[in-house]
Amino acid sequence: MTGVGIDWALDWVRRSAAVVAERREDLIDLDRLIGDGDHGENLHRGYSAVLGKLDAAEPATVGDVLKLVATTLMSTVGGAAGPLYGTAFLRGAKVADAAEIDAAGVAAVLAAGLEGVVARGKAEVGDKTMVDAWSPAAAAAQQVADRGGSAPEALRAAADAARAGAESTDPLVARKGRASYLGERAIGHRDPGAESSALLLEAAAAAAGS
Amino acid sequence: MTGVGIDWALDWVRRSAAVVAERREDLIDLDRLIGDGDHGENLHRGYSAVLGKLDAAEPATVGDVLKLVATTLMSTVGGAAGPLYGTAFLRGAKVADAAEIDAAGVAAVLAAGLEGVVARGKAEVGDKTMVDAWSPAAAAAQQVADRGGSAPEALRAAADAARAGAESTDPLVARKGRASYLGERAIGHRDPGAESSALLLEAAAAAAGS
Amino acid sequence: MKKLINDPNDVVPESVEGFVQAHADIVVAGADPELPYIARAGGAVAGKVGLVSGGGSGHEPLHGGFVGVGMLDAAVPGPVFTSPTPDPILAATQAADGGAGVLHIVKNYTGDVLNFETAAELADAEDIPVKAIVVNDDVAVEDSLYTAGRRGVGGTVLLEKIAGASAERGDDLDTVLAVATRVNDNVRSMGVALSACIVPHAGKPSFDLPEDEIEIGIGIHGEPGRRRIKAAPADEITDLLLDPIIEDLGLGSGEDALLFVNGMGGTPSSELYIVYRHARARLEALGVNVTRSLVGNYITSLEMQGASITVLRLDEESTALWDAPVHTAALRWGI
Amino acid sequence: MKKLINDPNDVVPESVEGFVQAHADIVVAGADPELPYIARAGGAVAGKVGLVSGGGSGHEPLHGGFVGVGMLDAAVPGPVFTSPTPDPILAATQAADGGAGVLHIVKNYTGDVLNFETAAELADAEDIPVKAIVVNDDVAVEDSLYTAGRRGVGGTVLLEKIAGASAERGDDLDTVLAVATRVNDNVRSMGVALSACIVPHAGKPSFDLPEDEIEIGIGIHGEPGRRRIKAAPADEITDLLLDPIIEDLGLGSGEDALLFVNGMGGTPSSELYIVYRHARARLEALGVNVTRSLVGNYITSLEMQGASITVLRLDEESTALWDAPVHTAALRWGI
Ligand SMILES: Nc1ncnc2c1ncn2[C@@H]1O[C@H](COP(=O)(O)OP(=O)(O)O)[C@@H](O)[C@H]1O
Ligand SMILES: Nc1ncnc2c1ncn2[C@@H]1O[C@H](COP(=O)(O)OP(=O)(O)O)[C@@H](O)[C@H]1O
Ligand SMILES: [Mg+2]
Ligand SMILES: [Mg+2]
Ligand SMILES: [Mg+2]
Ligand SMILES: [Mg+2]
Repeated sequence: MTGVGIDWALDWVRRSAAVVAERREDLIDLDRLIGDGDHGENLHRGYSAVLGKLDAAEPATVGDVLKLVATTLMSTVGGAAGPLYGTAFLRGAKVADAAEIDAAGVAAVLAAGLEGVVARGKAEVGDKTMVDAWSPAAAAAQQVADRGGSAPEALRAAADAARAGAESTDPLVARKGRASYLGERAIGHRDPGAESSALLLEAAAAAAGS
Repeated sequence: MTGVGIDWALDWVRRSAAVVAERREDLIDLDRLIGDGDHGENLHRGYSAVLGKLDAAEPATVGDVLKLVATTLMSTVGGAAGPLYGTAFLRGAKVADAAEIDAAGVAAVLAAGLEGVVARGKAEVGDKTMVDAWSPAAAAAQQVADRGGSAPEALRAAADAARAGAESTDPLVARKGRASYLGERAIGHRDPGAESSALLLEAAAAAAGS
Repeated sequence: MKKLINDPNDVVPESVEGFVQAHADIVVAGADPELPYIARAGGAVAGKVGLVSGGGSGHEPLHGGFVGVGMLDAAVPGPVFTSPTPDPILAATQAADGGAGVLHIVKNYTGDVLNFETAAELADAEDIPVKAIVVNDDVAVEDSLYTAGRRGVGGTVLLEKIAGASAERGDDLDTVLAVATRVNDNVRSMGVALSACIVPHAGKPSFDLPEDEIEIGIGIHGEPGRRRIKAAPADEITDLLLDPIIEDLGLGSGEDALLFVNGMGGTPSSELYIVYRHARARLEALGVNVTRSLVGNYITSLEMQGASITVLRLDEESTALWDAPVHTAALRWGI
Repeated sequence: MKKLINDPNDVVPESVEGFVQAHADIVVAGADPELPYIARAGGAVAGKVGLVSGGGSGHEPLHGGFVGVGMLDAAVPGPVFTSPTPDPILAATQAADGGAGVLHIVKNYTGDVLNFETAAELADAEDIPVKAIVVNDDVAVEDSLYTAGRRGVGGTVLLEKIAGASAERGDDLDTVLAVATRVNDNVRSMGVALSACIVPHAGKPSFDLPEDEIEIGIGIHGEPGRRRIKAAPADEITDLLLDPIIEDLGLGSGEDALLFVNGMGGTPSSELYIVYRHARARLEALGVNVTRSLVGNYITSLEMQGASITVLRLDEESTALWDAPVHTAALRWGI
């Protein structure tokens, strides 16, 4: 297969919910160290709600699934991550108005998502936020698309890049979000939102079998 | 010497202040366990105040010294121990209206003191209070007086009896004071007021060189 | 021990100084620092029965926070957890005396009772008629000849408010005492500690509580409770506190009650409302009408974590007296 | 973790339920439990600007305790330390709208700002004019492009009171916003933690603090502070908090100020008054007149031990608005 479709999107959601449930405590711990200790709980609440709506959903496009995720996260997560992820998925949904998307489509979704996060949060790469995961992920997917790769390949590249991006936040001082209050004390700790972004994109790749 | 006089009384006060300062924390700890953790602090505050008044005092009788102790403790110690010790010394002072007292005088002071504690606190022997130290002390001093012993001997006997009396409170359930709220949980702990009473009477004996 | 204090010996005087400065429109400190008390700004009210309470410090806002119009005339702060001596109680009694006599509101602890007794004798010698009400509402303690009797705890706050309103409307000393007695007869409390407190001059926790245990039936002096149990959900703990209260009070269907959930000092108010919610549901299930409520830190044990529940059976008069205007640092309405 | 709670998931709803029951004369809960908010009993006041605040729970009495006459019209309690989502904020905005528009009082945290922004857009779509004031008074945080900006902390309480009085006297939306802005421009705060707090769903302390260290410059979410120092006497700690406030505010001789010493939830009020005493002395030594004061737990971090100091420069108008009657669960006078 070169594209990914609605089943992939639904599987992504289920895998996302699973990984968030499984890593809930780890994300809480990361956020305890440089934030307020709720990130894992927030996402868990959000993805539990998404799961609950999934059975009744009748998506006609990949975008429909992403929009369901977007609106549900927006109305259940709260905090900083809620609006940021919500906007990311909403913008992604807009450019995924098809039953199947190819590598370019994946890249477009991630680029739109990134744009959404930046539009709301005004963070740049290196500010130690989820942007540090989304930005390289979007770029990596675009590269795969540019060289004619498949959607699963694009997702795998995005996941790997997001993972590396999340890890790249460890040595940084934060300039956005709660960790920015800590100054130098944030150094040596991973940004929880970058970590969760990597987990979600890894789930996307896994759902595509890549 | 068969009697003890004003110098003895002054020395008793100084030794009392010293032992209370030295054992302040122990008495606090005893009171933490079955009370509210202030007994050592209370007595320390009281005896520091007594010390401060000692130099200006011009006692003509043993009773004058005891009265100074009584009124100062009454107005500085507070809690249960303040009025109880205050009354004890006040009543003791009344029967020590002489420049020197003999063994019978010592016994009279202790009997009057005990009576004062009981009048205010209504406790009986075995209620796990300072009465458990004062009561055998008064009886022991009386015995020494009855067999014609000296005042120092009476004080030593009283101190020993008070010490044993204090130890006898260990296995008891309390029926007066804060420890009574604890029921069976007071068992195994010494009553702080009985302990401080023993310390004070031991100081009295030491001041008499016995 | 980590506390926002300077020298442990200065805790009470410095705290009282700050309190009096912050509430200078309501209270004033006694003139002699050796005889510390907190009295109403403006002095004794001529012709009004004066209300004086006091006891060891560490229970703030009790009692200084309840000095003001409609409640106490003076409060005597002893050292932390130690009853004040008779002298400042006498000084406060004199300051509170408006010529109609003074009511001493005494929590039932040996030290408080003895020191207030002596102060009352001294006041009597100065021709100030003094009566005393000894508050003993703690059902955790067996009320028998074999104890020092029940402790005065949360009920004290309600009694000070209601007796204060009685005095404020001009009742004479016997009437105020009768009102206070009626409150004491109809109020019961019980408390739980989740953690101990640290008395500043002791510097160590008042008791050691394992991470998974709580103390049921504690008083307000950091003394251990009647028994230790495993930590449990709030609703269960609430039942453990409320059951003996309801039984002892003989509260029944159709009666009105004031439900007071008090924090011990270190528990967030959100938790107090969780306790309140279940206690209220329990009372309502019994047919009791919870017509008045009070939730917050009103009689505390320093930074202890925990709560106490107090239930007061209300009648028309006590309800009206509760509702009467009050203007103190810690309770204020209608003014 | 020992808390008086049932299921961690039920902490906020159960606590809000108890709160609304206990203060039924002042507040009412939103009808839809999925969109929780606390609003004034009696509903929106026609012709009055509505005031809505909210944010993560765990800061009680903020904000629900400030709903009532003379202060907020509605408060939106999110999960513990988590900003609420836009939907309940919109519902609260609708409930608070008396036809004269609504002011959102938002503490400056990314989550609060974003969720209130969305709610404001949604409200706008329903033709409710909404303006927002973002409170950012915490001098512990550098106010630069390199941070999320200063946090909103203690100043929020004062702003809600003063803007509330402005709305209550009939000011229009722009005027209320101007009053609020003026408060925000003239208020600064800084806090210290002696212990961490435990978020119920996390179950672990928000940070680990050795027995002899304290955190200077903490916010209200259990986040670590700017730096850790050895435990010190209260007066020294007070200086560490007050110095940056005074400097940043440029407070000088002859000016009037409100001094607010706030407890973080687990510190006894006696300690807050010790801090107040020294802070007041410091301000007076500068020639500042401390004409108004507030001391107590008003914006908390669960059971955290610690305190914050807030200083508000007062003028005649803000003083009058501060003094105006208020009737909420946590602040009440004149009514
Ligand atoms: N301005 C921002 N831009 C992008 N991401 C941000 C921004 N602020 C915060 N974040 C992300 O949000 C994460 C925190 O989410 P969460 O803990 O759920 O919310 P909160 O900080 O409100 O408690 C951070 O780890 C960071 O990745
Ligand atoms: N009714 C009583 N009769 C005799 N002694 C008593 C009585 N009540 C208390 N005590 C004594 O007082 C001691 C406690 O003193 P202290 O700790 O200073 O006062 P408080 O109990 O008020 O804190 C007890 O250990 C006991 O010996
Ligand atoms: Mg967070
Ligand atoms: Mg004691
Ligand atoms: Mg005591
Ligand atoms: Mg949060």
